[in-house]
Amino acid sequence: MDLEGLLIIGRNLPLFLRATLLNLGLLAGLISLGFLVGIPIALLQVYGVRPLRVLASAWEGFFRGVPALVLLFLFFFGPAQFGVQLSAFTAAVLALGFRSSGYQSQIFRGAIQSIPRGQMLAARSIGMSRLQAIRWVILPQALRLAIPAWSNEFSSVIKDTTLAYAIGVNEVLRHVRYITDRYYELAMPAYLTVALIFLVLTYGGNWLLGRLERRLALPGFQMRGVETAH
Amino acid sequence: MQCRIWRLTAIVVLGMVLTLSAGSLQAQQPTYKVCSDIPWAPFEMVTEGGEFFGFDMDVMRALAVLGGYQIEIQNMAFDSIIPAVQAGTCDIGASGFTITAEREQAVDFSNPYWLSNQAVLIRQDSGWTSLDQVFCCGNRIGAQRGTTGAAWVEENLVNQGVDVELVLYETYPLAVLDLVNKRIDAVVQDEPASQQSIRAYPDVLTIVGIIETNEYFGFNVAEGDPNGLLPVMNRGMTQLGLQLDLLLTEAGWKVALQITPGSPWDNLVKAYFGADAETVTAAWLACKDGILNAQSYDDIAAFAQCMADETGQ
Amino acid sequence: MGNGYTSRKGEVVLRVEDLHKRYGREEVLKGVSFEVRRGETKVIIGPSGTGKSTLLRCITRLTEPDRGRIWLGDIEVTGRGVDLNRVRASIGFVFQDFNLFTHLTALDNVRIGLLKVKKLPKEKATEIALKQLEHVGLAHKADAYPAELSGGQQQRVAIARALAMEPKLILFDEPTSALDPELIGEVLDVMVALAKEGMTMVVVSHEMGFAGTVADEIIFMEGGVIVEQGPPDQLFRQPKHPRTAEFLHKITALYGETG
Amino acid sequence: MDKIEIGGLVFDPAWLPKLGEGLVVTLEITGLCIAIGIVLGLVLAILRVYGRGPLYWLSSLYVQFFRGTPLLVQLLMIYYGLPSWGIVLSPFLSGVIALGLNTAAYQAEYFRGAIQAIPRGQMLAARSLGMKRAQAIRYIILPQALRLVIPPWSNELILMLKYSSIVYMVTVMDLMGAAKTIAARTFRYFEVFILVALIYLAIVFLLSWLLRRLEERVRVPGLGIERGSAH
Repeated sequence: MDLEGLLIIGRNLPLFLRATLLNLGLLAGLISLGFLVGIPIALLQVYGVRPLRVLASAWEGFFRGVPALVLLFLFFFGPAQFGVQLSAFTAAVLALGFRSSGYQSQIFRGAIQSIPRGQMLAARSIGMSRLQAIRWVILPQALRLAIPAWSNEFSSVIKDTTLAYAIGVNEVLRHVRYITDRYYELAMPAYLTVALIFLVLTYGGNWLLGRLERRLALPGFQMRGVETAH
Repeated sequence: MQCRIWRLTAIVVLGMVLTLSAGSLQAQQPTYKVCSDIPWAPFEMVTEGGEFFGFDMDVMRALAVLGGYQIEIQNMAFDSIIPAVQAGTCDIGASGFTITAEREQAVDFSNPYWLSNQAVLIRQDSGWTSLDQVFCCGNRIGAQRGTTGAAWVEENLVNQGVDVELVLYETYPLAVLDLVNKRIDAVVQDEPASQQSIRAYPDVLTIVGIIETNEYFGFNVAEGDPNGLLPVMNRGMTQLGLQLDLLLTEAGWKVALQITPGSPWDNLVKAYFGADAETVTAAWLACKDGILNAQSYDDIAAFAQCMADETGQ
Repeated sequence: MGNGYTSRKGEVVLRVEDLHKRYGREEVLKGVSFEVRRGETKVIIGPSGTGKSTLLRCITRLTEPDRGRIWLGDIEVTGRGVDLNRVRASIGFVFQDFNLFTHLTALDNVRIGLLKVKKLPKEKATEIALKQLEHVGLAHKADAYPAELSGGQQQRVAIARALAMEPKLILFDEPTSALDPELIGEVLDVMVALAKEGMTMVVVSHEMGFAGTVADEIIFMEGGVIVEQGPPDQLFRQPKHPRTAEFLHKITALYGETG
Repeated sequence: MDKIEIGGLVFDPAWLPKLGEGLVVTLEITGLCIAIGIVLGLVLAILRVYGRGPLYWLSSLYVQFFRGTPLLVQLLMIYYGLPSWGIVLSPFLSGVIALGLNTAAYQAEYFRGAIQAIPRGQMLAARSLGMKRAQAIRYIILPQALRLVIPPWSNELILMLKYSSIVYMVTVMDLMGAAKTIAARTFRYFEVFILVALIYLAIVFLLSWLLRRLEERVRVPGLGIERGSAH
């Protein structure tokens, strides 16, 4: 790559970053959705009655067993066939968000199950209802325990936002195409730039989560990492 | 301390609500979503600043002015557009769509606005001079998934036992790039786009032959035209200078596209199909205020004139 | 047989000269020298953290000494170009925490060194391994994995593993201190038997009873130096150094009567 | 053959041969990339645990890069980026290499974790028998680490099976490519992708089951593979 190529990439950097904002918006949407759905799924799996437990496990099994791309296409094209309109962005939030809920529920389930049984017993013994015990004793501990594994999930889904490219969300990879269409020889530097942006996002995000973990840390309280996807 | 983690949860939820509700701001004039797979010069193009233009896009803008509605251009994968139009996610599909029987079953088309054939692009260094040399010998032929080019190769070559391999791309520019990179031996693509590809790689690519498919391009909307857009668009196209004639030929009735000389349509065609991408881009950047702020036919005409002048046509 | 049978002593098998080792700012060994003769059993005692384990590891250079020289017979272990792996193969090492290879059965644990280091054919290696397992009374556990053995059994397999290599001497690093009290006996029995058979041994241990009955000589180490050494009778009954006396007093209070 | 209609959804048996061919390609790519991943991942892990100086830094840099950037970007880089440096790889090979290089970085971390989970005493004991460092790694550390690594590794294999679907973007006719091609012709997107989802699910469950059996077969008492978290 010559100087001119470097200049072109430099000129496009602000646009790359702007397009990356869409990836970040997608990330915010999908990880929140995954969180909001993942927690109840995890609770149902641990505390639910049998039919609910089976249902929750089926949910997790489906969304973890199907490739993200298939989910994206299902959510983008599927509702259309039933007359429901979803923008590509919303479809991506739903598809990747539900997928993440599968992974997040696994993380939270592991965390909940690693809380010693005595905690529940003690909470019940002072007269808390089951729900109260979960709300005030189990979850506050489990969520803290889950942070490291959750950071893994975070760095995994932030990279997977690029998959939304496949259903035409105008995220950063689609923007690269604008450049390569014009300057085909700049494909490598353009993709490397995107790679760099993601390196910063992934490791920056992990660093922030590490700080969060330390801020929320309680004495004598650590989690042996729960493995998750990437 | 107990509260902190819940407050965080609340923030996360709020973030999500904001994300999902963003972009649902309303406008007074009806706004229709125009979906297109960008870039595919010269029909769909994009400036370095990320602004969409190209023949289809400017025609769409002009038709909106004439029809009294707003448009919002949505860039998406080509093969997603028709399903999106079906679903109502997009109101108009404008991406160099050939009107085919298969597509007619899924969506409704406007009047045809362009007559195209398929061109067979090859590298100059292959030294081929006829289509027979291209369509044989296990050669790899590239085309975009879901296009008439791809369908033609499949039906007329692959299914007929001709020894070629069809390689499907998500978008034509990438197929052309792979032709340049020597991963494939030919690309079957609509003629105007192929001309544009040659302008981009004048020393590398050439057109070895034209397959007369006589395809008509049309804009499409959901079946039954729920917004009543088709008559508005058809009327607008006539206003811009495109007339349709029915001709009786040996093969039967045939639609002929007649362009009024000097009309905005004429000028746009000259500008977009007569110059290379770089010149067109520069011209559009010079003229763009004309179309982006257009209020009337005259504004559109002025813009089209500007494009023709700037591209030196 | 027992202590005092000096007639058994042969030529010098191991000689350690002025060994120094420092971890960061802390000097763990401050010039340690001693000799071990063929057939001799030396027991090293002393408070924890005085470099006893480090000393053993330095002998086979599992830990690299900073200064000093070590001879195994007429091979200088600390010399240039010495084949360390051959040296190690000829010095048995028994660890405090056994370090049996978790993924291998008892038999395979004993056999693997014969196969991979000595490159013996499989039948020969199996024969030796089984013999050594029998030697420590565990032939019937040949197919058990370490996790299926008690601590005492694990340590006996570890001893068999060391023996199988036909070592010139065996170094024992607190071989019983990770064991439950009721399991210590079986390991000590094996070690006593070994000593009687004339195996050359250097043992770091807190087992004063064992030291008293088996050792030809006891070395008392403290603060990275050898404070005093001598036959058990002399060291236990008339220690020359007040620190030795003090240590023996404490350890007696803790573990009961010494030999 | 007749089309099958279920609750308003129309499935065409004629799709199946094409999807079947695609599935074979998907399995080939997954298998090959996992193989690359094991070999390269092991080397990287050993370098990261036992390596010094530039070898350590390079292997770490590799792992950080491939774990920190999207797989799709890596694939596009190899397919569309490398030609500008004069390297033109076939679509299939690009897919295998991109997925292989990526999974190698993740597998390296699993292997590294497993190697480091083996108590130091194992190495010490092996060396005390006179084994060379390489011998100790080969005969003592790796056999244990490889068993420890099976659960995360199973996860990785299944992830790769699913992620392999991105290769359709570089013209490979895998299961996904076949599905997209059929859908683009028939506009039966939902039906095609439901079918494809079920195929992937079936393979995923089959693979999980096989891997669990493998895990039980090579299980050694006391080598901690009681899974902490199911997958």
